Amino acid sequence: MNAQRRHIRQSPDRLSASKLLSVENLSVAYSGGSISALEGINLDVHEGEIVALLGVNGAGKTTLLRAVSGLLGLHGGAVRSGSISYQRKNLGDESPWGRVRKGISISLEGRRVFTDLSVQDNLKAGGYTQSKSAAAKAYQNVVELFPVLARKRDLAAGLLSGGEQQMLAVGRALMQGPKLLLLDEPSLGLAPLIVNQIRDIIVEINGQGCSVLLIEQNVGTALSIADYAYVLDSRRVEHHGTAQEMLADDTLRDLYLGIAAPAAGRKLNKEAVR
Amino acid sequence: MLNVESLRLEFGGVVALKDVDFSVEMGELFAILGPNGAGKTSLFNCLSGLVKPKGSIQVNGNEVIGKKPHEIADMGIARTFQNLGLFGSMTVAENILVGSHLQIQGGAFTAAIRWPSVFRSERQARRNADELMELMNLLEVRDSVVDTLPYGIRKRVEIAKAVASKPSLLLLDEPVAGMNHEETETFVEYVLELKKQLGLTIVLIEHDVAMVMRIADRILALDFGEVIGLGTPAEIQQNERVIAAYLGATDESDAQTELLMEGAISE
Amino acid sequence: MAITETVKPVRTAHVQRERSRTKDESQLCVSKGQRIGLAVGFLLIFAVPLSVGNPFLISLGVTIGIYAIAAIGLNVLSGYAGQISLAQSVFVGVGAFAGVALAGLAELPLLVWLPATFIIGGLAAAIVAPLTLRLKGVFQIVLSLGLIFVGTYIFVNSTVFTGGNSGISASPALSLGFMDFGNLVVGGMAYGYQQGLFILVWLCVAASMIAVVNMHRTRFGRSMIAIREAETAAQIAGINTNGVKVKAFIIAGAFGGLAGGLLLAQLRYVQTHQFGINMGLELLIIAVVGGLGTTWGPVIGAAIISAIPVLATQYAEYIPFLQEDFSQSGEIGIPVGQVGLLIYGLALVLVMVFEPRGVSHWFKIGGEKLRSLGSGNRAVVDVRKPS
Amino acid sequence: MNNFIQLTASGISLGILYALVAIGFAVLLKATGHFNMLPGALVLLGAYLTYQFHVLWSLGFILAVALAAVVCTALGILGERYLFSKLSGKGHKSIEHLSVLLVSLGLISIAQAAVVSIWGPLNYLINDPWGLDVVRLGGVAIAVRDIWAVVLSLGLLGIFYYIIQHTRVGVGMRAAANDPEAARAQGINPHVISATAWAMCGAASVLAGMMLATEIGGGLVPTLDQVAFTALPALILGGLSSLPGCIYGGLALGLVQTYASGYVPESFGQGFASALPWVVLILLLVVKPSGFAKTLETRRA
Repeated sequence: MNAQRRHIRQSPDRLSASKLLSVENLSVAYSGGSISALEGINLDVHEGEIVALLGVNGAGKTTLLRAVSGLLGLHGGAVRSGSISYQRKNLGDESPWGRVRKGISISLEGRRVFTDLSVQDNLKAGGYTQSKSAAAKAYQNVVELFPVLARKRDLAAGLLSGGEQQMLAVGRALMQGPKLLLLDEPSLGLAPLIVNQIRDIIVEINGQGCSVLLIEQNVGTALSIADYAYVLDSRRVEHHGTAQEMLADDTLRDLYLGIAAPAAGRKLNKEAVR
Repeated sequence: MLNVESLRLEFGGVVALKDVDFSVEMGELFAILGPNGAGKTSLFNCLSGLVKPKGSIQVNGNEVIGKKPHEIADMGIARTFQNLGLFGSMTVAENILVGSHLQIQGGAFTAAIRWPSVFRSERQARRNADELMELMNLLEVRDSVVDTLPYGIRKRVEIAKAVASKPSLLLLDEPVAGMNHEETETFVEYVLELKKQLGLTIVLIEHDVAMVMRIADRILALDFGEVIGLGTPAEIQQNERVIAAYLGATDESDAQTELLMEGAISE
Repeated sequence: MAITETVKPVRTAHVQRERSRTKDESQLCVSKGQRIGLAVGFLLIFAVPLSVGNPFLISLGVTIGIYAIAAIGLNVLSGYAGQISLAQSVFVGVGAFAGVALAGLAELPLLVWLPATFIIGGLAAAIVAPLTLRLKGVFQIVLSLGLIFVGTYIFVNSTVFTGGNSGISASPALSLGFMDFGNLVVGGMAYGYQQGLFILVWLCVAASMIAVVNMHRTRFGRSMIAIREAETAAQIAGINTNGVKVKAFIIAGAFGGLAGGLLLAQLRYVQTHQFGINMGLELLIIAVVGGLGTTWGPVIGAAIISAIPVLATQYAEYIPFLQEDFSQSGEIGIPVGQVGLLIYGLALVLVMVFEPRGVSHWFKIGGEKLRSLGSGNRAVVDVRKPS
Repeated sequence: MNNFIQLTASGISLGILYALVAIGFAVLLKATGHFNMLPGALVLLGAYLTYQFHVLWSLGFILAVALAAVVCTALGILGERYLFSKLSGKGHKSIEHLSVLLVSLGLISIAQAAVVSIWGPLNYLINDPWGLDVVRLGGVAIAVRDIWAVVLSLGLLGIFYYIIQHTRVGVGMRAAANDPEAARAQGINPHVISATAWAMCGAASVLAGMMLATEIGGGLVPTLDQVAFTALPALILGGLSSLPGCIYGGLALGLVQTYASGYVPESFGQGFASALPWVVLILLLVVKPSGFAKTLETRRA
């Protein structure tokens, strides 16, 4: 069973690109080991890819991003076994701030902008690890992507609308000049028009050479931009495949709408867990 | 028995619930569906008195808005929480006894001097709690401290705690989040059994659409704090706004989304 | 309603056994061993003072008992209900000065003045309690600090009962009529004042502990713990959280007042500045070091925290680095008067860092080990399928 | 009138010292998320260390104060690294707050015992450069010490303001205070933030302690830490957070207290002036319990 899971079949074009992030057989637990949150997760993000993480609430998506960004400890969680490698080096016990310096940035669930700080100070905080000149350059890039942030730069971030706060959260993460951007539900509670806007920006960021690992509830939005997707269910990776494969998969629809589809399309390389 | 009219809730300019209307019949299993951030938990917080919305919520003809949470509990409304509303350092039995707080007599002074009627009521409550634990198959973890138990069992303890107050209306907030399929199945069996035996009316927030479609009598779908659908599972499955909320915005320009939509509609 | 009827037919013998076991859980003594322990405890309350001749040790026992009572009250408030207060000393002061007024000035009998200190302490807390209801964490602690300073101000200026800065003496009556704790005669033998007082104080400790255990095991105790663990969930379960918090405050104040009355009986001279921040801190330290929210914590904490400085002062000459005379400045050594502070501080830091559950946790573990040796472990079974 | 001006002057100088101490509590609260009482001990130790360096070891006064600040900062950072940080993650947030508070109270007790053990219980003079000098301004005598207290405090507060508002570490501090997890996600190292906070706290506490020890009729006493507690109402009046808030709170407290000691008749009883700030605080908490409580509690949620 375990051996089977360790050898995930890769789609051929994926193997050619080099691995940026590689999660191997990762298990995570909270509260001193009493609550298991992830079990034997295998996941790769290759350079230049957008990878989507799908699955219902409580499946462990946010926990996985916390593990990659090193923020587990703040929530009483810890890696029990397995490893997370970034640029072929094991991250081990690297601190969250150390990971940011290595190029892994995260935009947390629920936006989490610094509500008391002005928009500009939020972005400054984002550029904390950067040199002055690099921060200035990143700032130019961010306000080009999100012109609204430049217009409202002296406003306290708490006074921005939900969509603007989300843009600020993503912009703040971009200030760190990431090579790998982790996005936890960037469309949470946003109107469809703004969701599309954010989606376009994710594509643009990706075009600038930044790989993206994305949690998204809206399967359509996620798969429309992702190269590859993983479906988490009850702490495990239940399916994975390219976006095209996923779109043709009926079990996904079952999961999200409760509509059992007739056996049509290709079956994915599914791990036999059920 | 539950009647919600033009319910509106704002947090500092952000509208969490926008003119929500619905009613739940006695004995119904009523589900509330919607993506994260749609306002489902806000709705529950209105129902249990944790926030003060505008509009009207009536339970058996009594207004809920403006009452304190413990007064609302006294009206026969019990609820569970998304992230477990258990008392971690207490045992399973003690948690259930806290749940049956309203059924027990006695205060600080009468307890301190061992007033007999207090301890009679206490013994009765312990007997009832044991019976409830037996029904929920919890007797074997009766004296275990809740924090040490696995997640699935804790979820069950929370339901038992809520039911211990002998409510007429039970609100369940994402009860199967984080459970695997086997655990979910078991859990649903427990809930349905309880509903049957105690004659409960249940309102359920759930993200697991498949499960909801299977067990709910009627479904209310929310998005951005607005009602986007209300009806039987079959009706909701056909509702395009609901499909869009879960499977993607109806963005015609996007070929991949179209592909998916075709798949979903061709059912 | 429905539960009882529907479940009856399927009840198993297993459940019957469980039921008979649970019957006693709200009782004071769950097992036979505990019943014997209780009897032995009561016996000791009389046997110790009548057999120990050393007046210093008896007086130390009285002090420990008094601090234990005050800490039992604080433990209800901070340990069970989770509301932190540094101001327990104020209620001890209220009790002591109420004792001065009732026992000293009005010369009322024991059965009137001692319960009155309990009630007056509770009333004082009832006045203060509403202030703290909506406050949490830092604010609550700062408010309790404020209460100490305001309390000291009120004490200093109520000179009739307190003697202002210079203190006041009183000799409260300790007679029950048939028995005078102040002048104990058993079997023709006359005993000292402190020996009689020891019995009175420790009877009060026992009564306080029993009262708190009774509360802990019933509805009110569970309400307090529920509030400590998750206030919102407690409200949803139908608990009037504000009401319960006020009651916890009143209980703390009442036990504080009782301790104050007994302290007056022990010292027969009290001074306003005794009831300041140092005593408040000492009481909180006793509760924490003993173990917040445990039955025996306050007593164990009191035994450790209030005994060590007294012992150090008594046996200073045998302990290195202690110096009684600190007039020769420049020479490093710990003055005897500072030992208390030093020990409080060290105890607090060490306990919080290494065993936040308090010293009584060690006793508990020890007890469990003994018991498991006798009975063998019962494993907890994970149940998944409904019956 | 002259009396009023004189009282106002000493009220302002007392108030600004309260503000300094309050700032010490506030930066720690914001940077570490815990309410820590240790600044009370630093006020005490700062004053005695200044005495040790300046009077006993005959170092220059400024050097002595600076050295004391360095030692206090180091003590704070060591405490944070080896005690306070060990207390987190052992349970509920509220238990964590309580543990930090209790350990800091324990350390205050130890500090008090240490001060009396090392320096003895007597009052000392700190031999400050201004001594008992007064400046006469049209019939009003204002102590030079009061002027120095205001000038030095405002100078230090100005530096703090610049650090918090305009430097990278200042932005980091504000970010960490607003949302500790999101701050870590920006690459902000919490150890750097807390070390900076302890440095600020050490500097403010030592300056305040030294100044309080030069108070006319006060001098160096082992109960200086309790004076520090008196600054707590200022912290709460000022809203627990902002630098200007602490200054307003401190000044209000200092003035109220000085006017009370000058004008309130004897019939109000002994010690009224020192109890007054607490009475004001309690009344405010009764009138508007959520008003300033909100600042901290909602943010921590």
